Amino acid sequence: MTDSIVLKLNGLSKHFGPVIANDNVSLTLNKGEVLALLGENGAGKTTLMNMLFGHYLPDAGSIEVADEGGVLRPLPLGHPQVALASGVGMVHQHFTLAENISALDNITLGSEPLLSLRRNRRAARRRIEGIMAQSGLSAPLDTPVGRLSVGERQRVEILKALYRNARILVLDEPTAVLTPQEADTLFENIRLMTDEGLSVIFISHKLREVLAFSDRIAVLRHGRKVGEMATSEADEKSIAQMMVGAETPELAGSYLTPGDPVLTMSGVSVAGRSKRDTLTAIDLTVHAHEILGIAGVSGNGQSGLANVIAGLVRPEQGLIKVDGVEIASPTPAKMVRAGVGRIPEDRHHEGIVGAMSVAENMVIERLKDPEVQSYGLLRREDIQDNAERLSKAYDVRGPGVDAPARLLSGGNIQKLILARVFDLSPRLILANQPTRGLDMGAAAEVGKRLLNARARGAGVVLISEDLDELLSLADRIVVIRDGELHEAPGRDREQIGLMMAGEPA
Amino acid sequence: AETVKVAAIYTLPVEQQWISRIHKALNAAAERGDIEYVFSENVANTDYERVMREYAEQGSQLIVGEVFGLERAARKVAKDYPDTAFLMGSSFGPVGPNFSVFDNWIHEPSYLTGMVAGAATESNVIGMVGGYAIPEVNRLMNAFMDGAREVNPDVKFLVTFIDSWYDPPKAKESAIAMMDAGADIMYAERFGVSDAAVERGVKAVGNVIDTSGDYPGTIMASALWHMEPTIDKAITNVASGSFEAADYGQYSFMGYGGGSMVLDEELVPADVVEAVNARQAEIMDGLFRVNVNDDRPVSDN
Amino acid sequence: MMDILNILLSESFWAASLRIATPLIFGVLGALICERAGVLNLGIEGIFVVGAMCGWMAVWLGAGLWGGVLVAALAGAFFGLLHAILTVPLGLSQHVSGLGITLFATSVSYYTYRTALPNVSSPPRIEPFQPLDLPVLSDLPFLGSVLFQQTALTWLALLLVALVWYVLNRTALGVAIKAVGDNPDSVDAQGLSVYGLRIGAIVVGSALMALGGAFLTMSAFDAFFFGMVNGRGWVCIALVIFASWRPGKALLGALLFGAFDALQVRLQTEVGALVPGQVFLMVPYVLSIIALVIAARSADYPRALLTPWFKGQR
Amino acid sequence: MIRIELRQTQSRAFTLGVPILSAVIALGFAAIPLLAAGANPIAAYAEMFRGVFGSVFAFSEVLTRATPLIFTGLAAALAFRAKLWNIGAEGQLYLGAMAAVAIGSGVLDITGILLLPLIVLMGAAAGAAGMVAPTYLKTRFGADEVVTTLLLNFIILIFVQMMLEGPLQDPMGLGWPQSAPVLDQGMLPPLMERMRVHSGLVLALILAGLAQFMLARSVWGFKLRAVGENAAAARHAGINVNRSLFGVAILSGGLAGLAGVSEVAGLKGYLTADLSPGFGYTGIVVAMLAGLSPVGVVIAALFIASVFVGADSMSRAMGVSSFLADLVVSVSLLCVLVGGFVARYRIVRASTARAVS
Ligand SMILES: Nc1ncnc2c1ncn2[C@@H]1O[C@H](COP(=O)(O)OP(=O)(O)OP(=O)(O)O)[C@@H](O)[C@H]1O
Ligand SMILES: Nc1ncnc2c1ncn2[C@@H]1O[C@H](COP(=O)(O)OP(=O)(O)OP(=O)(O)O)[C@@H](O)[C@H]1O
Ligand SMILES: [Mg+2]
Ligand SMILES: [Mg+2]
Repeated sequence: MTDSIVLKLNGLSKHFGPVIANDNVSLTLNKGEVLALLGENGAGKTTLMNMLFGHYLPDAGSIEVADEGGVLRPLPLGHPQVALASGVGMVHQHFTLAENISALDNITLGSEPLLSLRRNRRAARRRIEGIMAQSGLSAPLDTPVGRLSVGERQRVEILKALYRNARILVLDEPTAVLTPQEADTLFENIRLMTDEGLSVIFISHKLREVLAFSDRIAVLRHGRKVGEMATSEADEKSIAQMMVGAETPELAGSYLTPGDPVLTMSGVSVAGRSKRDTLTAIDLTVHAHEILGIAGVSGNGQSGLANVIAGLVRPEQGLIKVDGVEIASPTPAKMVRAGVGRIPEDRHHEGIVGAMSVAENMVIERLKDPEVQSYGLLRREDIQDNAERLSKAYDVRGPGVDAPARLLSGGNIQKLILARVFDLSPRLILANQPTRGLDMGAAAEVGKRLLNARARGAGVVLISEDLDELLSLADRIVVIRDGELHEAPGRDREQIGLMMAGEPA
Repeated sequence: AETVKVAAIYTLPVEQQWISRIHKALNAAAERGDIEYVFSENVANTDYERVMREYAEQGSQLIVGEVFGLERAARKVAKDYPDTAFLMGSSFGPVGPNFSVFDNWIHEPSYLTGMVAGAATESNVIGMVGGYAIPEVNRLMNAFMDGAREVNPDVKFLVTFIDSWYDPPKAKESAIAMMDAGADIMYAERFGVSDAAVERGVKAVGNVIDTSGDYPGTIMASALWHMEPTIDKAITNVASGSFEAADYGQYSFMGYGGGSMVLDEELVPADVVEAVNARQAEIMDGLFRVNVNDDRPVSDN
Repeated sequence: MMDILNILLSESFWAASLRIATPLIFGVLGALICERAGVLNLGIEGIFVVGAMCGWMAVWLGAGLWGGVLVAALAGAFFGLLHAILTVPLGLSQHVSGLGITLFATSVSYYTYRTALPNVSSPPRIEPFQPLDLPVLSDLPFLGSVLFQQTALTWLALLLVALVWYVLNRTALGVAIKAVGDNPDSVDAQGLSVYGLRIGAIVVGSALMALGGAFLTMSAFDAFFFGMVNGRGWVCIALVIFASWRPGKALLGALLFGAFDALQVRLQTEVGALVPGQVFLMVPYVLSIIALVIAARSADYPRALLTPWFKGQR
Repeated sequence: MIRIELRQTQSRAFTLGVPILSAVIALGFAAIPLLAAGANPIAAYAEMFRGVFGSVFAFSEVLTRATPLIFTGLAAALAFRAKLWNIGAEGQLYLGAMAAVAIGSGVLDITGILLLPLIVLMGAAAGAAGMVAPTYLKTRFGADEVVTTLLLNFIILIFVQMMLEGPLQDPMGLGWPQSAPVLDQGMLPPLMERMRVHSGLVLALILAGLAQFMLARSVWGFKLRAVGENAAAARHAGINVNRSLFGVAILSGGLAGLAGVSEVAGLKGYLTADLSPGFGYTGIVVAMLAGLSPVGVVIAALFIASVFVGADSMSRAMGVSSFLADLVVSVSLLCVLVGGFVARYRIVRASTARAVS
């Protein structure tokens, strides 16, 4: 069997300042195999892969990669171009695409001699088209990448790796931004390629796809490898246990009678700049004690809906009432005052001011509050106390409330936002992709908080691309498509999926 | 006699025409051994007062410079250092006991070069490119225009100010524009004008310094400024302890040798040379007074 | 009104516009290359001065005109390299470094000039570039005098517009430069060196800027003066944005600017008495702002402009 | 392979030592031009020191030169905090100066005590007005303020020249492009007999302290920081981003306008087109050296001013070209810039060979 090993990581360690991101991790990958790499947020998965690809230099350890003849050879560390040349391709957790050039240019970037006065774009295009046909992954080649959808960008990322003749493909959370359907297609295509001899390591927090598509599972915890098993022998429970070292709670919202409407939107229209933020005459009611799930393929108007409820966008037409009171020309501040808590989709970009302290981020929505300021001056002690209290209550862990918020991990940033939102006891909560990119423990925490708020009497608008999440949390589901809302007839996975895709229910 | 310690403070580099004349006279005095000469060039107006005080503190006996941008402050400094002699280019009058002024009063030779230009133009259009429309510049331009009109009543003038003391490429562009508009003689108040004249094969008239060596065959005549009479007079006064607040402007007049006119006899017809020389003699003898007019000159349309 | 029309129809007006535009073309191309790679180069004003001084000085010392051009470019490249080291691997503030380079380059030039020529009373002159008098072409009715009476440096500038356009849009290097200015990670992930691309772009861009300065002392004029650059570098920074970082539009912008300047000079003699001359001087700047406002809607910034990038860091 | 890492800890000595060391290294570099001109560097440095600390007069001159730099430095620092790249302090300075002479030269019939406050207020207002259009164009049309403010500098300077040859020209000025002088009761009182340092410095220091306090302690400062660090998040959180931008724009422009007031009503007495040798641009450098901290601006302004005044006086004492002063300032600036980097980061040498073995 040894001759089929294509990759060996030997005792890799890496620290960032005091953080030990990887501690003596060893791993092997076989030819044609799909290895799933699992672990909580911050377990060190990305770091490990970045060392393989040469972005990071390990503190200790070595890497061996099989050459075309299958002979393992040591990989010089710290040079992405060497990794690429040795057949290692990586699809990063965050897109590494230049948006001002075409997909074709992104794919061929770095593969041609820089100082040549001519390019052979025709040959490149033919090769890419070949790869697209073979892998089933396709994307428009001539449009600037900035205008592609996330799904298309994800495929361009993979095409980039394949174009460089990757024999080992690393996919870091490739499906985090894809719909279930897109994810399934992606994995089917990957399967096609592994049959041709490609070996794949993929990182994911979605256990369903891990169980469905991987051959083998390796689990990291706190930078160490804590287990490895064949997927056929694994189940959700055992994996989860291995990842967090404890059992995760089951989520179950008992039925509650819906109360009065807390949000009413009637005939709301927004002419957005793209399909993502366009809404056409939307009618929507959310009641107290109710979680309304918004399902849909990404880019069908979710952003538009979220922006309107968050107060970021003023609708051209229509009426919005919160708790029965009409909100004329809404702004974020008005919405907060009306009792709307907002959990933004992009927590780094819209949720926090990374350079400001955790404590400051916790009061950023209530600067008029007499507990926060008097005579225009900040009450620093009260702000501090508030932060200590919320950190404890919501288990926000990090280097302290005075540290810049950007130092928190993704999960803890989300907890900070939850604390800020829930502490104001909002009447309505807008939760836009609240668990995206979170590990299971953190995701369960978010779900629990939403259910608690519902129990308390709040209404919740939950926008998610994860149908499983919607099905487990929402009392009622509507589907958004092309900026219009369609009531889902029942809670049937298949049927909702079809509605999302635009077929008559 | 003892050497006099002289410091000069210029707001522009010493290549600038106007300043170069002072610099030259002081260098000459230093070479003769009459003075010990130090200078600071390109001193911003903001810093000028500090530099004056520094030199005064360091024991300079005579401080030479130009205070057009800071008349008030300069007089204040002079008051604080009554034992130091100040000789400053200025539009205003002297202040006792120690603040004297000078200026480039070369309207007389300018008048004469105007006569040369007026006689030479065939298109009857003369172009004039100036820096800023300030009295010192206007005065010379007006005298030049008067001179030209004396010999050629039909002559018209095109006037532009480039709003900079120092932008030869821009002055050159302005000159080219004027020649496009028909000027066949250029009054070169700024660097750059003569270059345009050379390019177009047109004649030019110089101002303050003699550039005929740089543009052979182009400069017909130049009105020259000589600071030597002014500087030498001041040095003598300081050395003898008789320096007083006075207006040294007259030492720039032709009569004192502070102004002169040169012309290129190969480019100027003999009859014109004769007429100019006659006029020059009258000026020297005090029989002819060139009008002093500080108003901004404008183009004839 | 007739006057303006006459002016606009005259060959010499267009020739002057192109002549005035030439240093701007060099400068705006240089700034464009730097910014395409993601680095703002406010050193441009000083690099103009260095180019003007070094190019002229080299010729004056006997290097020959093209030797002077080469020296100017090298001097510009040197100061570009300095800016590149400070802003790329060290990631220091591009604003401060740029303004620092401007101050440094300017004062080094002036100091060197003055120390080398302590006692000149008028600036020494060189034999500058002469208009290229091409046999038949120069006699063409209109284009003849507009285009074919320019010096070789103006031709070089026009050639460079085409070259820069070609490189940016038709070569792998150009794609990489555009990519590194948009998202350095995209380049890094494909095995190219972010530092290498950026440093290279700044060095080359700065060399071009220096040529803009050299044009002033070796073609527009024949001597070096203090303060002769007079804000031309800053104008290029504005023109880059006007041009939306495209060489074609950069040429257009520079020409427009040159045309206004040329028009201003011509109108002033006519109506100088009625309207203060300064009104004309303001026009190109005001128009640049208006053009910017119109262009701003579509202006797509190099997204990574001003943001330093460190290898192996989040 | 060499990599750059943020320092985790920083000793106090290190924080203080690095800037000093940078300045010393800068002086080392400055020896090159000195030697090139045939001067003795050691003697030169002694002269430079004397030029700064050698006498009360010398130091008062440093303070005089630092005063406008504190104003323009604050103008840049506040605006940059909000990521409003105001490069136009130079123009706003002239607007302030124009307002000061327009009001202060006796056009308005105002009694003594009121004149000075009015000059200060109107100067600030004029500077602030200079930021309104760029900010409007930015928030409304997305027009880049770096360019608009930069271009406005040129426009304003030309406008100043026009005014100085027109309505603002001193009728007694014999046609020179200069304004009538500010009345005596409109002048900022000097702080010391026979020295130029004036009470504009006090105003600058008070404003720096106030800015520091407000940034850290006020809701206004909170909003400003939030907008600057992440405008999208600030907007999402209910902060009116445009209003914050306008607020800081007006403050920034006003501070730059005060630089003009202070130069005209504190120092020169009237306006000419060469009032400022680039104080607006130097202010940007000051602000960045100060890490955009208002108190830091005071220190950075004093640093730049002393290097300039010291080097300028040294160039005279040594008989080398006075362009040396700018040269020394620029070299110091670059060295301190790099020094600041060394203080924040460390350069790590990681050997690839070891890792492979
Ligand atoms: N460049 C870096 N600088 C400093 N710390 C880093 C860096 N990269 C990673 N870390 C830290 O190393 C640890 C591991 O991070 P890593 O990104 O590998 O986690 P992960 O398992 O990929 O998490 P996630 O599921 O959230 O993507 C974290 O604590 C992270 O904060
Ligand atoms: N034959 C080709 N070879 C390489 N790239 C091409 C080719 N054809 C089109 N492109 C791509 O098309 C894009 C747009 O080209 P276009 O000619 O419109 O240039 P542009 O961006 O408009 O620049 P400019 O404004 O300077 O003309 C370029 O980025 C280039 O990558
Ligand atoms: Mg990760
Ligand atoms: Mg095009």
